[in-house]
Amino acid sequence: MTAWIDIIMVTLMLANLLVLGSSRLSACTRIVAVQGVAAGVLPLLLGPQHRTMGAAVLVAITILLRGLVFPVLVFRALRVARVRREVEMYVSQPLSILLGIGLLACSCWVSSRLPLPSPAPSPLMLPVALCTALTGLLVIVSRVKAVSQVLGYLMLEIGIAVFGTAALPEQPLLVELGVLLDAFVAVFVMGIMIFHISREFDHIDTDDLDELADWTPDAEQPK
Amino acid sequence: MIAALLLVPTIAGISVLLVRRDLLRRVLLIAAAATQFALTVATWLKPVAAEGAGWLALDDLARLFLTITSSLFLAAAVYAVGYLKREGSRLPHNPYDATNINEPDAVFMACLLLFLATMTLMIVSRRFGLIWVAMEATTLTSAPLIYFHRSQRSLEATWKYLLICSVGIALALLGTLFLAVAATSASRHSLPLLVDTLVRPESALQPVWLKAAFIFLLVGYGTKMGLVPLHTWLPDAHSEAPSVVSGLLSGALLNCALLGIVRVHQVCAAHGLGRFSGDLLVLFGLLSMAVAGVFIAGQADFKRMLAYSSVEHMGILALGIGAGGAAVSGALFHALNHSMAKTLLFFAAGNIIAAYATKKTREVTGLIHAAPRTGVLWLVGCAAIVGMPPFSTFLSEFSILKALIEQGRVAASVVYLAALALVFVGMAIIMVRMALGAPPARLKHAPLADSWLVTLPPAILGIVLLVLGVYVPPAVQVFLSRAAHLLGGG
Amino acid sequence: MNLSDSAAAQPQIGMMFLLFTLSVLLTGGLFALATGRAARISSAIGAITSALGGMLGCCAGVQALCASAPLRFDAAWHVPFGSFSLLCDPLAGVFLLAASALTALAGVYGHGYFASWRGKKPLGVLWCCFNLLTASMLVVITARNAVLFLVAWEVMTLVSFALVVFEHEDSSARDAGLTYLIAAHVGTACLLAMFIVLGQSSGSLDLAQMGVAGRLAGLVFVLAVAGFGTKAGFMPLHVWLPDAHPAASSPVSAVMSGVMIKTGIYGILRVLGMLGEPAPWWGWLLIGIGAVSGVLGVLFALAQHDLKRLLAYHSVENIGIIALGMGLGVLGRAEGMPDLAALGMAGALLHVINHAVFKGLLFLGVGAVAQASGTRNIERLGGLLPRMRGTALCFLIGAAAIAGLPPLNGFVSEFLIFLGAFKGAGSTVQLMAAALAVIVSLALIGGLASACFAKAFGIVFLGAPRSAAAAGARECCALMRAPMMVLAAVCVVIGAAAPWAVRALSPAIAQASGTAPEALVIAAAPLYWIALCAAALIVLLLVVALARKLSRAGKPTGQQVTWDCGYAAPTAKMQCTASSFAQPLLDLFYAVLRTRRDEDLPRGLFPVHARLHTHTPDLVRVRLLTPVVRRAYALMRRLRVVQHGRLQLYILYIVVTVVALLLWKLR
Amino acid sequence: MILQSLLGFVAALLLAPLLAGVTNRVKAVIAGRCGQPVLQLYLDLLKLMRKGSVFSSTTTWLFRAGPVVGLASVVLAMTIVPCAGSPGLVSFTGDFILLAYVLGLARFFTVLAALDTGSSFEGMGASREMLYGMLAEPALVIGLVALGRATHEWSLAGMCRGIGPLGTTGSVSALAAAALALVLLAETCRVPFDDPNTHLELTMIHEVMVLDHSGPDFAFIQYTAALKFWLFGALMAAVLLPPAGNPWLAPAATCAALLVIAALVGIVESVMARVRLTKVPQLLVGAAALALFALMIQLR
Repeated sequence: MTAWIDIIMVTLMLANLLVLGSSRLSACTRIVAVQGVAAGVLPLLLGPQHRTMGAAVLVAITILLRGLVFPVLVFRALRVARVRREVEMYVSQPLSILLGIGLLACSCWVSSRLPLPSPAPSPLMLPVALCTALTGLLVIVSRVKAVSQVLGYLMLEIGIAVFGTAALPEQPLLVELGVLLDAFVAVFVMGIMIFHISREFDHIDTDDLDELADWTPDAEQPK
Repeated sequence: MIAALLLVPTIAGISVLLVRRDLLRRVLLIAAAATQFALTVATWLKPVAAEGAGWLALDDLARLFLTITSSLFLAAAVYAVGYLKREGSRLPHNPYDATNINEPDAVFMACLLLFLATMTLMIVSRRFGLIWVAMEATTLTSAPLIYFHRSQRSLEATWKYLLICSVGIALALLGTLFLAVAATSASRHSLPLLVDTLVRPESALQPVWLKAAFIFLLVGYGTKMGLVPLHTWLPDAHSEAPSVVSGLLSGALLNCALLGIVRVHQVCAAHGLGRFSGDLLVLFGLLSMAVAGVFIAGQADFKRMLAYSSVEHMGILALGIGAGGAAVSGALFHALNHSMAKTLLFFAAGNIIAAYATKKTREVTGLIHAAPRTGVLWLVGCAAIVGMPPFSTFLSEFSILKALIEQGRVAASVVYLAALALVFVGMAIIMVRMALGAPPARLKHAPLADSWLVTLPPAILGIVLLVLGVYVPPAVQVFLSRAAHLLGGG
Repeated sequence: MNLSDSAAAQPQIGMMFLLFTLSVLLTGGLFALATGRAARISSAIGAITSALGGMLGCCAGVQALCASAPLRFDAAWHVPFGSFSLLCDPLAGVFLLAASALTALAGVYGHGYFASWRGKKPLGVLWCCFNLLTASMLVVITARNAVLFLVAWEVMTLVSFALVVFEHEDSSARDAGLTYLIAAHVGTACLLAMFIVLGQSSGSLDLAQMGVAGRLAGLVFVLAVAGFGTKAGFMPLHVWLPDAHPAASSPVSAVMSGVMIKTGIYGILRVLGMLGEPAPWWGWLLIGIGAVSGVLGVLFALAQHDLKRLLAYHSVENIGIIALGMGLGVLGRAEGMPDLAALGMAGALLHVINHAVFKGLLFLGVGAVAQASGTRNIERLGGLLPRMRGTALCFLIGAAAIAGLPPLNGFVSEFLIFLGAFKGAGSTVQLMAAALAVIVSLALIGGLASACFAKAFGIVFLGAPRSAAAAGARECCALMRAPMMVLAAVCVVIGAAAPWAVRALSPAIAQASGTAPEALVIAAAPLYWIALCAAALIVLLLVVALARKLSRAGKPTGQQVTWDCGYAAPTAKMQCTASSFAQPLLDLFYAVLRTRRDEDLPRGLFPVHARLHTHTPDLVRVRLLTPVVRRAYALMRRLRVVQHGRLQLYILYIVVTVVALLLWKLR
Repeated sequence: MILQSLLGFVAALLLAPLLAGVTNRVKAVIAGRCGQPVLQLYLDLLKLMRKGSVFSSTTTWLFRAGPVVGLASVVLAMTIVPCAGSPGLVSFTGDFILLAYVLGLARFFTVLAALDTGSSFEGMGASREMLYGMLAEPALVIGLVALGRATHEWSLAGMCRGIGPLGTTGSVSALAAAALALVLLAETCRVPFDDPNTHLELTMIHEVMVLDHSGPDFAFIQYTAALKFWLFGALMAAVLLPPAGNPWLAPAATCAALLVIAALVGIVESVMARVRLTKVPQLLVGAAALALFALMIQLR
């Protein structure tokens, strides 16, 4: 079993790097979907005592949502908003890949400081989970388009889910449900918002969304 | 009882969506708010049993915040009716760009009521998972409220609000999971994540995980609460939301987020990490106060100014609760005072926008002539929010300062005083300049801006502030110290 | 100090008076507010209640001065750390007396003064604020609980702010009010810290039980000087004062300048009472502040053209004189010289009363002048004496008194301080240096002040009117004249009856200087000579006047135009103006004053047009405050880059925060 | 003792105008004129007292009150000054403060009377008078404080009793007297501060202030000026002369000293011209500096 888990972990990690490296939104979306599915099957691999009916249903839902619903939603958003396909980023791809590696190192360090009460099924799980979450944040921070931020958010949730399954194999149900709720809601609402944004600004580059600020290079002298 | 508290606004909210008639909707809104308020009062009269296997319960802290929330919501409901009337009557719809059409009233009211429901849930829930869910839900129900004026600015504000708060919430989820890990012993036996179980000192938690959990929850809920540097969504959302919503966000929502942090702080304190979590809170509190001061001075948009002042006051609360001891009861008292004062000010700000059709500080002068009642309210709120006697904010800020100095936190108290002074200078200059002087020539006295429906609720809040400033009933003092006792404060 | 037993023995009539005063003032204020629509009625209510309350307050003050034990009153007050407990000891009595008396007179005056505002402005609000101001001052003076004190203190600030910005349609009033509000609040911040430190070290917020010693005492003293000094108007904390007094209406500025700023002095004295044996440097600090405030205050006054601004700067000067006295008193205590301590404090306290009297008188007079002529600009006035005889006489007496000329009250208090200084000058070298500083600054202040008021009175009331407005001026109504008359009479009486006045104050002086009253009695003996000389002077005046009358009996008396080198048609424009009167002195002190002059000098053989206008901005404001504020604002504007508007940036903050906290706390 | 003081006081009132005569005579002699009689001022006063008076139409009662207050206060001041070795009628701790301030009172009313006429020249004179007074007062006070410090006595009589010809007190009294001399010249409007018999209004100070006075009022003013001259002269004499035991020696010495001072003033007036207005403050500040120096030399 551990072998399978490790494989999945490696997949997740690779997916992170791919997302950071890829230059097309659609590719990113697919990668994130794959990542989601991969993370979704984890509960079944935790051990025989976890292969219950509930777990199976849960996994099914997860895979359905992450593998099908979310990508569909995102693609629809892309289509409706007529987004250009390139990822636009503040940080160049090589640099962001390097950052991704750095994040992995960081999460390894943190997880070394956080000994799990009972050892995780695979030593890789904790670092990869944290790393995925951090990568998600990195994507949110370093990408321009609103859609990429949704994707980053999804990766963040996937990371959290993996962490949950790693750290608390007892109540995977709770964890997954929470995560799914969060992710679903987020994607749903953000999808709506993206439609509105595209309606208002007829594109979804968030760099036009900086009208509200307290800093202007030539602020007039107060008082 | 608690179930009723939750159900009333939910049902009312859903039914508002179904109702066709406008008048009925308004009646429903106010009725629901009043019922909620009545129920809250009832919780004072007789003790309330825990429900849902201890998932829902009302301890003193919860009762305090519940009281704040539901009384503010009652005021907001009345104000909202007047507000919507005004919005509906005014052409063009939206004062500061005329291109948009507001959200339909039904949706707005429904979201208001559901927002109340989610906040109530957040307050009464004892289980960290549930707290987290409620917090998430408040984000969802409040987002449409912020997007009431369908303008680009409000859209941008909503988008930022959503994304930033969702990231925060995600971190909070991670923190909750950490907490669960901390509660799991080596024998894979894990405690239920109930506040009541976790605050028992004998329940063994793993300090490292608890620390990490606190950090994540602090950052996560702190995002919602508006602690610097996580506050970035707050000025945008507050300034773009319709004033009634801004009032609720500042007065009620931020407190709920604070409650979320306080719960974890409780747990930390129970397991000897009180110093750790307390110092973090003090740090964030001081930072928030100072930074807010910087942004308030010379602020060009008066709703943003109010928003930053909320950041400052959240800083004060964090500081007081973190400092512990006598400061806690002061902080809780201040939570009450700040909520009232800030809601008052946001309501008044709504009237100002209605009268002047601008949010720019410089374009507003002679308020006291243009809209006399609002002008007086504005000045009263100004004095109250900067903590001047005879308003109760002075008493709470004074007792926090007293506790700080008596704990020998010299640096903290110096920063505290300096930040307060800076904020005073900034706000006094702006608000007094707005209130006094001669109104701009083009301005006619706008009756709707000063009608009773929109001036009475804030006026009542102001009166309460004044009364509490000169007479704090012993019962209230006793209650506050009892609530503070839950946080290990006197 | 435990009062319970002695207080029990005392019949607390005075305290009854005080409580009754407060209730009268508050109810009166509320009624005035309620009847605001009917301006006449509300104004009458306000004036009557403030006068009545003032009289009752005087009774309370007298009681407090005479009572063998301090009067006290305790009631529960349900706010955190608060209790409604009042304490009327002799020290409080002095200030009570001054405050109530002046507000009563100002109230009567106000009824006449505000008559012209009826229907134009909300007089109900005004009177409510006026009565609240009085009430809050009385509470500040008598409060025994720190929270009560602070609340009353801030209420005093708030209502006086409201009164300052009452005519808020003109921007100068608004800005003046804001400056005042901010300065007052910054001062209050110091007071908060001070009271809490005191309370912590003495374990209670009861002013009667507060006390602290050692290094903390120094800190507390500095905080007190900063906090109370802002209200009192010590240089360089005086910035709000020259703007706020002109902005307020005359009765209000009379009260503010006459007694409200004295609450700062009261606070310092009260705190000194808590600090036990003072350190010498405290006295030095006070003397330094006093010298600077006194000399610079009068210099800037000399440079002003707005009568009220001029008077405002004179308030700074007189506060300086009081500070000099207090400084000597503190030094005397520190060096163990009871007579020095007694004389210094006696001078300070008597000057508190005197300044209240003549500054109140002068502000009321200016109000009358401004209302009659419609301007406060000295350059546009003149020749008012024949037009407003009563006002002119009162103003003259006030001017002579504030210039410290015998036989009036101003001289007496300065003389007491001089006596103290001589005691010091006879002693060690350090004390002599201090005394010398006091003597020199007092002598300078005396000369400059008389120059300044020669200008103020001479240009305003004498000569020929410089504008049509001044020419059309008429005497003000009796309601406004009567209070001025009373105050002028008090000036003369205190001047002539100096020793008895000092004896009346002796309990307060003894309390403030921590000495036995006997020390004062001996030290102040020369006052009897002063009284004698005052009497002699009056007799001499009568004799000489009589001689003049006799010598002129039955002699011819001619009327002529003023001699102008044979130029037989002088016009009012030829007269000496205020600027030209003050110019030699101002040139002498240009280094500090930095007077700005815009002029176009007469050119050519037949100059048609020439003009000179001088303007002296406040030193501290221009050199210190404005640049600092501007810098601060610029800095903050640069700091606002944090709120850049980029969502990604915002989320980066969150990430960085969480990572940093993890790295920091999980090490 | 009281009797002696009273005698001194009366003598001062009677003899004061004489000094002016002496000064004028000295000036005349030096200028090679025969000059007016020594008693000329008495004659002038009598004549003026008999004359009627003319008032400017702009003036008020204050203009008439000026000379009266001036005279009364200077007479009061005369009672303070010790004369001929005996204390003044009035003598108490800090009496010299009263002296200075009473003179201030006189100046205040003279200036107001001048401003009352509304003449530009008199206004100018008034402002200069105020300038001089403001500068002279500290010099006077500090000088006397120096004496007080030296003798540990704080009444004029006590100081004069305490000073001795030699040692610290001697030098202190010398310096104080020098300061006093300058103050005397300034207060009595003599060269180099002011020129009593100039005829150009622009250059006058004291004289220009009284341009509009006539008749008895002017007589009062003249007499007041003479009294002031006597007052400061007596003060200088008291400061300079060591206390003499012999009750007859002291009056004689004082009279001699007064005559000498008058003569010296005359000499000064005839040998030097009036300094520029801008220089005057420097002179007076110099006087104050002398007085301060008198204090400094006691700092041990």
